Amino acid sequence: MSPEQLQRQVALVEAVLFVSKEPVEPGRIMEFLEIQDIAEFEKILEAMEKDYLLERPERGLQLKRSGGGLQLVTKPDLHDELKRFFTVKQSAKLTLASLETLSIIAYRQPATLAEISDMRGVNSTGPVKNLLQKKLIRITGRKKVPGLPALYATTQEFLVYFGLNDLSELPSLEELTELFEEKEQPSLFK
Amino acid sequence: MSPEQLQRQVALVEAVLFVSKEPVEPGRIMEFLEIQDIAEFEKILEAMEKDYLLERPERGLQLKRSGGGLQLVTKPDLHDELKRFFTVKQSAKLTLASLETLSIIAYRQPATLAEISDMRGVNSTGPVKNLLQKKLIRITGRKKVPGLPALYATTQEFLVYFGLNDLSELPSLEELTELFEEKEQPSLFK
Amino acid sequence: MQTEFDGYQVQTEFFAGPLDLLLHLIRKNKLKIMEVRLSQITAEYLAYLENRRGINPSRESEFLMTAATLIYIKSRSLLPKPEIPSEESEEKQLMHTLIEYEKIQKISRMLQEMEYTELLLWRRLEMNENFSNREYALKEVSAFQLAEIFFDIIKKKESEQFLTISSKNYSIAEKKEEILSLLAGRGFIDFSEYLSRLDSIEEILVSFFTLLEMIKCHLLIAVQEQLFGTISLYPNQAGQLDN
Repeated sequence: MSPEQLQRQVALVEAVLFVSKEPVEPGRIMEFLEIQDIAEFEKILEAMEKDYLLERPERGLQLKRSGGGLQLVTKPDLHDELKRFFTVKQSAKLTLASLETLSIIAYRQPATLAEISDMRGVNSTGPVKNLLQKKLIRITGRKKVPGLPALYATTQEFLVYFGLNDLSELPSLEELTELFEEKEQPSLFK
Repeated sequence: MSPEQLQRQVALVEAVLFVSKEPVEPGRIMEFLEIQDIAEFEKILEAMEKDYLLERPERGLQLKRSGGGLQLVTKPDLHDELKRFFTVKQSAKLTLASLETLSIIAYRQPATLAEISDMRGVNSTGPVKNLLQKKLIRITGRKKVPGLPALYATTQEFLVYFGLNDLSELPSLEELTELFEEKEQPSLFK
Repeated sequence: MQTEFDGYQVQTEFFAGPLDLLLHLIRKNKLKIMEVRLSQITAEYLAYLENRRGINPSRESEFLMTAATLIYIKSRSLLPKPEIPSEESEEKQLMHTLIEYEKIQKISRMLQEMEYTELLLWRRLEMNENFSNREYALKEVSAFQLAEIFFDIIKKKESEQFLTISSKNYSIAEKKEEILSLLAGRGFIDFSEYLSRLDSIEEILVSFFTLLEMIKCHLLIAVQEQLFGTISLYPNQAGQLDN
C-alpha cells in the first residue's frame, strides 16, 4: 500500500465512523475497503490511533475498539469541559415536546396535565414544568374533578413572544386545515 | 495563546462539533472557550481548516460554516464511497417544482401562495406543502389583504440545506441579471 | 428516424427550427406570441413522440416546460387581466413575465447546484433521526408553527381511530396486471388522475402500493412533470411494453 493509498483508507474509515451512529464491525469496513488481509487493516487502524493520540494533541477525537466494533468518540480528558458545554441552560430554546405542550395549552386552555398527556400520548410533566419556568404558562385554577388538578393557561409573556395582541389572533384550525388538506386544483395541462 | 493552548482549543471545538447534532453558533463556542476576541476565535477555526484540508489528506472530515453555525461534515470527494457503504440515501433531492417555488420565496419573502402561483403560472399548493413538510419554509404571518392569506418565508433549515450563512449570501437580483446578460444563452432551459 | 440526440424541430408556416430557439425569439421580441400556433406545435410534437420508440424523460419534460411557458404566455395574452396597470402594454407585460420566469429558472438552477454540493457532505446519522430532540430558538417559532404543531397532534389522534384497513377485494397481483395493460394501451399513466378515478379508499391504497412496488422493481419510472407537480409513470424500458 502506498502512503497515498494508506491516507485515503484512513480518511474513509474516519468518515464512515463519523457518519455511523453505532459502532461498526471491522469486517464490514474491510469488505468496504476491499482488504482481505487483517494485518493490512490493522495498519490502517494503527495509523489512525497514532495520529489521534500521540501525534495530534489538537484532535478532539479518538478511535475506540469495543466488543461491538469500531467507533469514534471524544478524548476522555475533554469530558469535563464537554459536560459544561452541553448542560448550558439555553433559556430561549424550547424542545419539540415543550412546543407540543404549549400548543395544546394555547388551543385548549385551561387544560390539566392529564388532558395534555392524553393528547400527546406521553406523560408531559417535564415540558409543563419547563414552560412554567419560562413563564410561558401559568396555573389559573383547579378543575372541579377528583384530585382537583391544576389548570394551565398561557401568559402575557406567551402573547409577547408570539407577537399576538390576544389569543383570538392565533391562527384558526380551519385555516390550517384548508392549507394542509386542500385538494389541488385541476392543473392547466389535463 | 501558546501553541499548547491553541491545540487544546482546537481539540475542544472538534469534540463539541462532533457531539452536537446541529450546527453550533460560533457565539456559543466563544463563550464556552472564554474567548472575547473574534480574531482569536478565527485563528482556532483557521488552524482546524488548514489541518483538515491542506495538511492532512488522511482526514475524512472538514469544518463547514453554514446556517449561522459550525458543523463537522465529511469531505466531498468521499461521497461516492460513502454512498456505497451506507445504503440509506442522505436525503431526497428537491423537484424542480419545489426548487422554483423555493426560489420565489427566497427572493420575495414573505410571499403568499397566490403570488407564488402567479409567478410560476401554475397552482403551487403541492410544492408549498412539500416545502413546509421539509421545514425549508414556514408561515410567518398573514398578509393584510382580503382573505388574510398566509405569508411564507425561508427557515434556518433552508440555510443549512443550501450551505448558506444567511440570506444575504444569495446573489442579489441585480447580480443575477448581470450574470444572465454576460452569459447570454440561446435557451431558457439549457 | 432521428438519432437519440436530435432535438425536436418545430415546423410551422412562419417558423422552422428547434423549440428553444422559438422561445428565444419570442423572448427577444422578434416573434409575436399571438402568431404562434401552440395547438399545432403541441399536436405535432405529440405525433412525433408517438413515432418514437421509448421515452426520454428529461427531454420530454424539457419540452413540457417550454410548451407550458408558451401556453402560459399565450393564455395571458388572450385572457383579459383585471389588475394590469394601464400604462403597461400587453406585450411589455408578457415580456416582463417571461423575464421574471427566466430569473426563477436561473435561481432554481443555482439552488440545485448548491443542493448538489451540499449533498456531497455527510452529516452524522443521528442528526436526521433524533430530529425531535432539536431545540427551537423561541424567536424562530411563529404562532403559525405553534398552530401547525397542534394541528399535527389532532390529526395523529384522529388517525388512530382509522388504522384498520382490510383489503380483501383487491390484490396487488391483479392490480399489477391492470396497470400493465393500461400502460400498454396509453404509454403512460398520470398518477393523480389514475388514483382519483378509483372507487374506494381501499382500492386506492392497494393501487398505490402496487405502483410503489412496480417502481421499486424498476418496472416503472415516475417522472414529475415539473411545472404541474403531477407525476407520470412510464414503462422503464423502451419497447418492453410495446403494443
